[in-house]
Order: sequence, then C-alpha cells, then structure tokens
Amino acid sequence: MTDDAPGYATPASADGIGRLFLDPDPDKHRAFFASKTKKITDKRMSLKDAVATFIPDGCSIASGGFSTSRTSVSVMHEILRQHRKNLLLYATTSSYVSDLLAIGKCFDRVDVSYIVGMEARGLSPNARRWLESGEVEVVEWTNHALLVRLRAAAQGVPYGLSRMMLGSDTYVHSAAKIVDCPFTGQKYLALPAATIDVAIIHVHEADIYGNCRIRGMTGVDYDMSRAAKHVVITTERLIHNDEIRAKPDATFIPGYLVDAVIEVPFGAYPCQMAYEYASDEPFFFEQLKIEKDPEAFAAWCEEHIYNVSSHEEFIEHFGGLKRLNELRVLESRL
Amino acid sequence: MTDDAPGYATPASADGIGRLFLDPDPDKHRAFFASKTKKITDKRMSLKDAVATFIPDGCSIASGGFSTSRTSVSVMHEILRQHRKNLLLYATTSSYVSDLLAIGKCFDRVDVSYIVGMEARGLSPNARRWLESGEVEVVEWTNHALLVRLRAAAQGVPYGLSRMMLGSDTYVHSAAKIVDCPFTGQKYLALPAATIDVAIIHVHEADIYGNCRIRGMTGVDYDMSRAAKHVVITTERLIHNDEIRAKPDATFIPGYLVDAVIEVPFGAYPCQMAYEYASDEPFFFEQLKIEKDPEAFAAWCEEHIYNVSSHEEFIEHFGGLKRLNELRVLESRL
Amino acid sequence: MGADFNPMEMMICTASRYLQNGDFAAIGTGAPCAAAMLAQKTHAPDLVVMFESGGIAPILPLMPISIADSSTYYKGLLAAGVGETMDTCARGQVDYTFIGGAQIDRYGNLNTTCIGDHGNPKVRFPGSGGANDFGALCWRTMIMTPHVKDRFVEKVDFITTPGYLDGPGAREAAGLPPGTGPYKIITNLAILGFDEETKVMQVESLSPGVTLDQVIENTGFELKIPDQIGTTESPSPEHLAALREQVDPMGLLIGRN
Amino acid sequence: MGADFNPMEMMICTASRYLQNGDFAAIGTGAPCAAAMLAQKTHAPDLVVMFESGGIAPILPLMPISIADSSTYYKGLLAAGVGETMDTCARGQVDYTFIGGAQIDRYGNLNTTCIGDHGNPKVRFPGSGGANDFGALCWRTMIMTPHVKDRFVEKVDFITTPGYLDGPGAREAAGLPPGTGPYKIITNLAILGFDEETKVMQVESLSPGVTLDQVIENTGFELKIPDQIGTTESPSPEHLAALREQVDPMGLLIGRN
Repeated sequence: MTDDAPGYATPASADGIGRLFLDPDPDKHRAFFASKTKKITDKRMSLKDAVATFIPDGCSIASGGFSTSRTSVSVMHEILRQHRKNLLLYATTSSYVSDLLAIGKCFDRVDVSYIVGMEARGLSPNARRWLESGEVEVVEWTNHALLVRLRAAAQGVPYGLSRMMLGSDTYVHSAAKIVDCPFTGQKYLALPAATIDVAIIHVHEADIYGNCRIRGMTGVDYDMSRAAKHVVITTERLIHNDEIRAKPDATFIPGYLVDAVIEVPFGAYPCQMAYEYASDEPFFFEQLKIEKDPEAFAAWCEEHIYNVSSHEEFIEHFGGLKRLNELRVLESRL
Repeated sequence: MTDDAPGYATPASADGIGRLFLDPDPDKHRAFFASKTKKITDKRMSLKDAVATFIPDGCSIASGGFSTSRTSVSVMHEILRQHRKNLLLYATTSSYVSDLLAIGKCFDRVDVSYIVGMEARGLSPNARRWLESGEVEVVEWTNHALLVRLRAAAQGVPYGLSRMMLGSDTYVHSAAKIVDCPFTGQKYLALPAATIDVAIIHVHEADIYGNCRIRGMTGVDYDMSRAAKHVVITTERLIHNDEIRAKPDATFIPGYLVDAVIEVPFGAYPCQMAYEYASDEPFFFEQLKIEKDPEAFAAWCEEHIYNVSSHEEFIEHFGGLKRLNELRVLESRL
Repeated sequence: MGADFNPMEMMICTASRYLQNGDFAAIGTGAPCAAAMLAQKTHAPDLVVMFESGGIAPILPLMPISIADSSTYYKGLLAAGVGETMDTCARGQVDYTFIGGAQIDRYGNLNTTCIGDHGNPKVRFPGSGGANDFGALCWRTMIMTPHVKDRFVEKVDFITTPGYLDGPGAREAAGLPPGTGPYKIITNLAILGFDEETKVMQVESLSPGVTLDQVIENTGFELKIPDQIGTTESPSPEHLAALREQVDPMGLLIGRN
Repeated sequence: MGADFNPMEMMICTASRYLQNGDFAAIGTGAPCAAAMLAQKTHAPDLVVMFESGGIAPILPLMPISIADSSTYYKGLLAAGVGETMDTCARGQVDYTFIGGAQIDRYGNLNTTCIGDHGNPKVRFPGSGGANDFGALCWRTMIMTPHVKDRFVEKVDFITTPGYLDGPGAREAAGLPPGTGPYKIITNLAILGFDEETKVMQVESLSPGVTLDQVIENTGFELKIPDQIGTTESPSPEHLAALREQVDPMGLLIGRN
C-alpha cells in the first residue's frame, strides 16, 4: 500500500449498516402458508380489484421480468391510479418499474441493485429526482444478492451465501452480514432471506387457476414467485387448464402460489415481451425527454396514466394496433 | 419426559460423525473450471471410451434420473465391464444404480439417502449383501440434503442450509454441522457442498456438443450437472444443434458443462423413460428373484452384463424390439 | 359388518378421509398413494399430491410402482425436481405427508435405516430417502403401518426420521420447525395419535371389531390410554367401491376382491 | 494512419482481441457487446457470451438495447435466469467480464452508485446491477471507459465494485475469490493494466498517435509508468469492416461512417 493511497476504511468484518426491511425468519413464512389456502379456484379478477386487494399501502413488492422486458406495466399504472404510498420496492434491475412508481412517489424504501437507469437509453430524470430527494431510504445490494435473498426465502431458510459485495461500499450500505464457513473457515457473505408481500409478474400464458408459462429469459421470477406471500399475475393470454396439464414440465409458476390472474394482452407495452413484441423505443425516448421538465411530465402522466381506464386505452394513446403490429414485426424479425 | 422413555442421547449440537468425502471448498471447483475448456466441440465418443476416460477407479460419481426412472443403465453396465473399484457413490434415491454397482463391488464409500431398495418391489438382496458386508463406508443423508449439497456446489458456495436431519441419527451419521443463523439466532443445518467428479445422466435429446433436453421429472439432475467436474451424457437420440438454438429456453444442460455424449437408444432400459417407455417390471421381478442366490446371480450377470458388448445386445437378451414395443405402449397408455 | 372390508381397505379409506380439497400432501407409493388417489376419486378431486422426485398435482391414473414414474405427474400441474418439491415443504406449504418405517417408538420416531450397529448392520434398509425431509418440513406426518409388536418397539435402532424424539419440546430444541411432527398413525387395529402434554403415543379409536387388549398386545411399549376411545368409522360404500374398482382394481394392495 | 478509424472503433476492436474461441464472457450492452459481437463475426465465432438476465451463448444478431432483450439469447444455447448466469460465474466458469463506471481509482475500484453522500446523494446512479457480481466472481474484469480526469479519480465516492481495494492482498482479505480482479482498462487513449506487485494502475500501451503526457493529463491520480510502453495494435481492416458493416451498421456507437 503506497503512502498516497486513498485509504478506504472498509469495515471488512462489520455488518452492513443498511436497514433490514424484510423479516428473514422462515417460520413467519411457514405460518403464513399454513393458513393460506391451496384450493384450486378461479383466480381471475380485474386489475383494479387485484391491486386493491393484494397491494395495500406500506407493503413490499417486486416486479417480474427484467429491466424493460416482460414488465407488468398495467399493474404499475394501476398502482399509480390507486395512489399507493410507502411501498417497499424490492428492485433487481427495475429500470422502468422504478421510473413509473417514482411518478407517484409510491415507494419510500428500496432494496436496490439497479434503479433510475434505463440502460443504454440513459438515466431517468423522474426517478433520479425521487431518489435524490432524501425521502427514500436506500439499501444497496446487487442483482445476484437480491436473487440469493429471494432464493433463500423460496427455500425456507433464513439466509443464502455468496461472495459478491465483499469489500465494497455496496456491502457497507446493505443489511448483509459476514459469516465464517464451518467447513473451510472462509469468509462468506450471509444474505438475509427476502419474503416479499407481493410478486407482480407478467407471463406469456396462464390458466384461470394461476398456472403460468414463460418464454425466453426468466430473470429472478422463479425464486420471486416462490418467495412471495402473494403473487399477482398478468398474462398475455389465458389458456385452458387442459393445456397446462398436458405438459406439466412446461409450467413455470404453479397456480397454488398465485392469488390473482388478469388477462392483459400486450401487458408489458411499452416494454418488450419475448417472441411477442419489441420494446417501443420511440416511446421511451419521448418519455425520458419529457421527464426533464417536471411540469410537462406531470401533465403527460395525468393524460396517459391517471386519466386512463385500461391498458388498452393507454396503448391507444400511442398508436394502438398499428404500433403494436410494428412492434410484433420488429420482434419476429430478429 | 417420562421415566421409562428410551432416552436417546442425541448430540443435538455436535457435528455429524460421518466422514466428509468431498471437499466443499468452492475455490477448488473454481480452479478446476478455470482450466477446463469451454470450447464448443463434438463430444461424441463410445461408451467404452467415455467410461475409460472420465470414470477412473476411486472417483466420485452420481447418477441422474431418480430411482428406476431415466437411469443411465448402459453406463453402469460399462462400469461393471471395466471392473471399476473404490468409487464413491453419491446416492440420492439410487435404487437400480446401487443394485447394479454392488454386483462388481465397484464402490466402497457411499453418501446415501436411499440404497438397497427397489421401492414397492422390495429390497435388493445383492445390494444388501454388499452394504451389510462391512466393507462399505456409509455416510447418511436425505434426498433433500444430497440435493442441497449439490446445489451449494452448483452455486459456488461451501454449504447450504436446511432443517431436515436435525435431531436424528441420520444427522449423527452424516458429515453435516449445525450453525446459528446470524439474523434469527435459529439453529440450522449446514450441508457441505458436494463437487462430484462425474455426473452420469441419461437424457431424451442431446446435440453433439452436449446440449441436453429432459422431459418429465428432473430429480436432482439440474444441480448435479452443475456440481460435477465432468458430465457424461447418454441420450435417447441426437438432435441437431439448430434445434437446440431454436429454443434456448428448453435447454436443461448446456454443452459447456458436458464432456461426453453417447447416443444410446433405450439407454434406461429396464428402467422407465418418461413419455418413451415404461419400466420392465417382469425383468425386475426376475432379477430380484435370482439375486437371492448369489451363484445363480453371478452367472446371470456374466451372461447378461459382462459378456455383452452393447446395450442393444443386452436388450436383445430380454426380448429386444418386441419387448420394447410393449413397454412403449405401456408408457403411452397412461 | 365384519367381512364387508378387509384391514387394508379399512386403513386406506381411513387415511383418505384426512385428505380434503385444499390440502397439499406429500406421498409415496403403496397404501398412502392409494389413500390419496381414493380421495381424488371421491370427496377431494382437487387434492394436491406431490411426489418427491418432482411430480406435483397429478390426477393419478393408476398407482405408480416408483415415485418417479410418469404417473406421478400425469396431467399434473408441475413436473419438476427434488428442489421444487422439498422447497415447497420447507416453505410450509405442505399439510400432510405419509411415511412408513420398519420400527416406530412411543414418540413416533421412525427407523428405515438399519437393524443393529450402523457401521456393521444386521439388516440394512434403504435409509431416509425423502422421509426425514418430509417428516421435518411438512406440517402433519401420517404413518400407515401394520400393527405388530416388532414394529412398535421400546427403542428404535436408529432414528431415521424424528418423531417427538424424547418428549415435549425436543423437536424444537433440536431445531426442527415448530408445529410439525407425527400426527396420526393408522394401523390395521387402530388410529393412534399423540398426547398433547407428554407427546406419548395414544390410542384414539379402534378399528371395528378390534379390542383395546389386541392393540396393547401388539405394541412393544406402553401406550397412553385415554378415558374415551372411539371406534373408527367404517369405509363408506362409495369409498369401498372407488377403491376396489378405480384405485386398486388389480388388488395389488387390497387383495383380490 | 490517423483518420482510418475513430477512438471508439479502436476501443471496440482492441477489446474484441481479448476474446477468443473457448472463452466465456459476461457482458452488458454498448461497447462491450459490440466487442463480443465483433469477435463472434471474425476470429471467435464460438465465443460464449452471457447476459445476466439469463441469455447464454447467443449468436448475436444485433446489439441489444437492454440486457434482457430477446437478442441476448437469440439462437442461444440457454435462456434461463439470473441464478443460472450468476452461479456460472460463482463456479469459476466465466473468464471475462466487462463493466463500466462513473468513477475509477488507481486500484480499479469502480463507482456506479452515487456522487456525494449515500444518504443524500448529489447524483444517484443506478447502483451495482450485476457489476459487483461479475467483478467479484468472474476471473478477469475488463473496463471500457472514456479517458477523462473526472472519471479517473484519486478516490471514488462509493466503491460499488471492488478493484484491488487499497492494494495487494486486500481482495483476498475481504473474502473475494482468489485470482480475480480488474485485468485491463481500455480507453480511447490507452490500454492500462495493474502492476503485479503494488496493484496500482499502469499504462501498458498507447493508442496510435497518443502521447504518454496526454494519458497523464487525463488521469486524476498518479499512474505507474513502466519503462517500456508499447503502441496499441491498430484495428485490422477485417475487424473494421465487420464492425462497421455487421456489428454497428447504424453507427449507434461508432458514429456514422
């Protein structure tokens, strides 16, 4: 170490100083599931009812898909319309989700690996304003760390192990701890299980009982669906239960984990849906541009989100079927 | 606790007394993979060469499939023909595999959850003789424990957690340890990562580069294929790489994990192959009956395994195509 | 009523009554599978059953020979792997499991590993398989077993799957999830449960025509005997008919009819 | 040669030369993706690339806008999830990763989280995403960045992804897997590496036409300057043609040609 080295005071063996928002005790999860019904029932409901029933103020939520792919945009819009507050956002690469929920200042706590960024499209001015306001409590993680936390919850154990984050300020501002391996003596990161209240996942196909199939990349959705107390599904299309039962090895999320099923065609628009439609890049370009001006953006949100009554109507604002068909062609012409 | 209670002296907080056969240190695994090529090459070889190259005396092996389903019988026969010794058998429900390998006394150490049993068909006299000989070092686990150990290795961490085995003699005779959760203070079982030398897995479809697809139940094969240093694949049929690449979300084992690919149609016979053929129950009934008489069984093995040069020839001994067609019908008529 | 049904039919029908729509049960092959299948064919068509190798929520077409057969996920909601099934248990989503054993003691501790010394066993049994996992992680462990003295023993040679270990609080002290443990033992002679205070096995009801003395004689340890002991409900004609005609038409478990 | 190629073309072609058949590289969007795609189109058709959301070994048809786009697993060997991709890194199967940052210091520590105080930041950046995971678990971390003084800083505001922390042995002491760490930094001005003994960033070769003084002027900390500094190989005509015609025909990264 040279004399003029920056001299970071990394507390390598101390615990992360971030707040642990979610109770990692598997017995709480177990007690919840002991009382949650596993009855096979028709779980269809309206977007409005699903958000009203399963996503109250103050609960913890996570969104499926990844970045701007397979995002459940229709549910995010409905959360905005119902003016949810004080949510905890569990944010693996949640580019567009964090941008949207920042509109309504819906969350005030965030377990974050990636936020305020729209990847190659640049940062989101709107999300930045909210994250730089000082009103959001931010605890840092990584994508893998947030996955390992969901995985621990999905497996009914209080923590998972990995070695990312060690030595970093990401660790310092997390709620992780360091443990010694009883077999090798090595230092490992203990990542607390994350049992979230609600997983919101957009899928390609679901039946009325909530059995789902997904195509393409799966992000963290496998573990998210198993780690959540409640699962709200939007689906491109409903399929018959016979189809699910004809190919049980194709099921990604079994219905007994699911609480609500809403058929929302093009439900990820303007985000991308694998093998269905591409992302609407001119839309994102336009939105990010408008976001720079808070007042103009507020008017835009009023017009296109708050005063809209359905996802179909929202899509109509941006070209409707004609635009969708272009995006379908784009996706199919890879 | 009543006065006349049996008074089990369960050392609830002591470590398991079983020997830890496999090094749980992820850095050993990492160093191995740093040097193992990821080149995409044609990995086809003969059964004989695959066993000679990747399964030396004294190595640790695990078999894919589960019980009497999707068992790589052809590889087990070849292991017998090459007279392997001193193997460590990593035995999740390994009904027929343990029965076969006991014929040649091929293993002398076993990490076991289920052995010597053929489920509803009864115990295997042959495997019982070997396991009761005192010549096999037996360390006890459960199916889930053996999975968690593979999963830890697959995830590059030195141990995984669970709560099975606590309080039992299964724990006492394992090599697990008990740890305290740094978040909840709860007692948890720490299961050491199991990096095995060779995973032997029979699949429905593979390409020449080792990319595989499986149908039906997957047992512990996902984690086994990722936890192993070498993977030997037998496949019902070879498919073109274009088929794999046309549907990347259907790939179960990617080729860069695989060392050898051998096309062995009906490679699980007399075991069952999902959606392909049923198990040959009269065969098992007959074999288990003959096993009662060690001499008769030795002659049976000589005739049907040791003096046989291919899996096809083995099947011919038991009815060949006619029998297979019956088993195909049985499987399709569920 | 005597000859209307045999002891195995009685056991299967009794076990099936515990399984209701909305329940989730981890089962294996044999009698527990017959009980689950019978429930599906009669009062609980939506019963979710799970087999450890990966099959979840099949509509059982016939009784599988192996817990990995295609029938274990026939028309199922999911065909996955051991991780999926065991994690589901660990999360507390599985209400019932059925396991068996070569030996059981007063606290419901089960042995499926060996008779004699572990290092040099007189008899080697298969070991835990998934039994210990299910017994540790599912809420209610059900045991179906023939009621004979050399199975109901004072001390098991090896605790493969813990019952209540050596009494109240022992499971929790060992670190097992609270609220789990053996629930009912269904034998040809009786339904047995566990005394809430002492966790000692107790007789709850006798099969029709069976006396308390018969149960005591066939048990190798002292059972708790409550003041009130009922008689186990006989199988309904509907259940018997479904069992004989649809579940086990070959009579593999229940014998030829 | 001057005007034959621009700095971004130079950087992409330089980066692509590190990626060979038999290598496994975890990448994101932008210039690293262009480098990987260029390698696939020229000298390394079998290069396995991986995107953290789940795409493994695609034959890249075009540059994805998002790391989760269908193009990230187009004709891939696997389309799975974050568990699959990150576990592959953790097992030591991934040779290279490319990450970026708003700030980097002499030890290769990277900041993509914030400027100013974490609790009340002047600028909030996205955070780690998968960068810290890749930097911790892949063998060789590659960094592509514009070479400007306010990126090459004395002290980063926040260590999102550790480089060599505060010097030799620090990564290992922190518990990171041995043998990992920043490998090369490819800028418009130079290729930089790290002194083996001190782990301090050093100049290894200069882009054609660039002087050492230019590099020093644009770096906010003291670089190690070895006695011998080479000149970075210019892009081959074959690489330039593939880059302009196949990888980035729209000139999104390399500008209009």
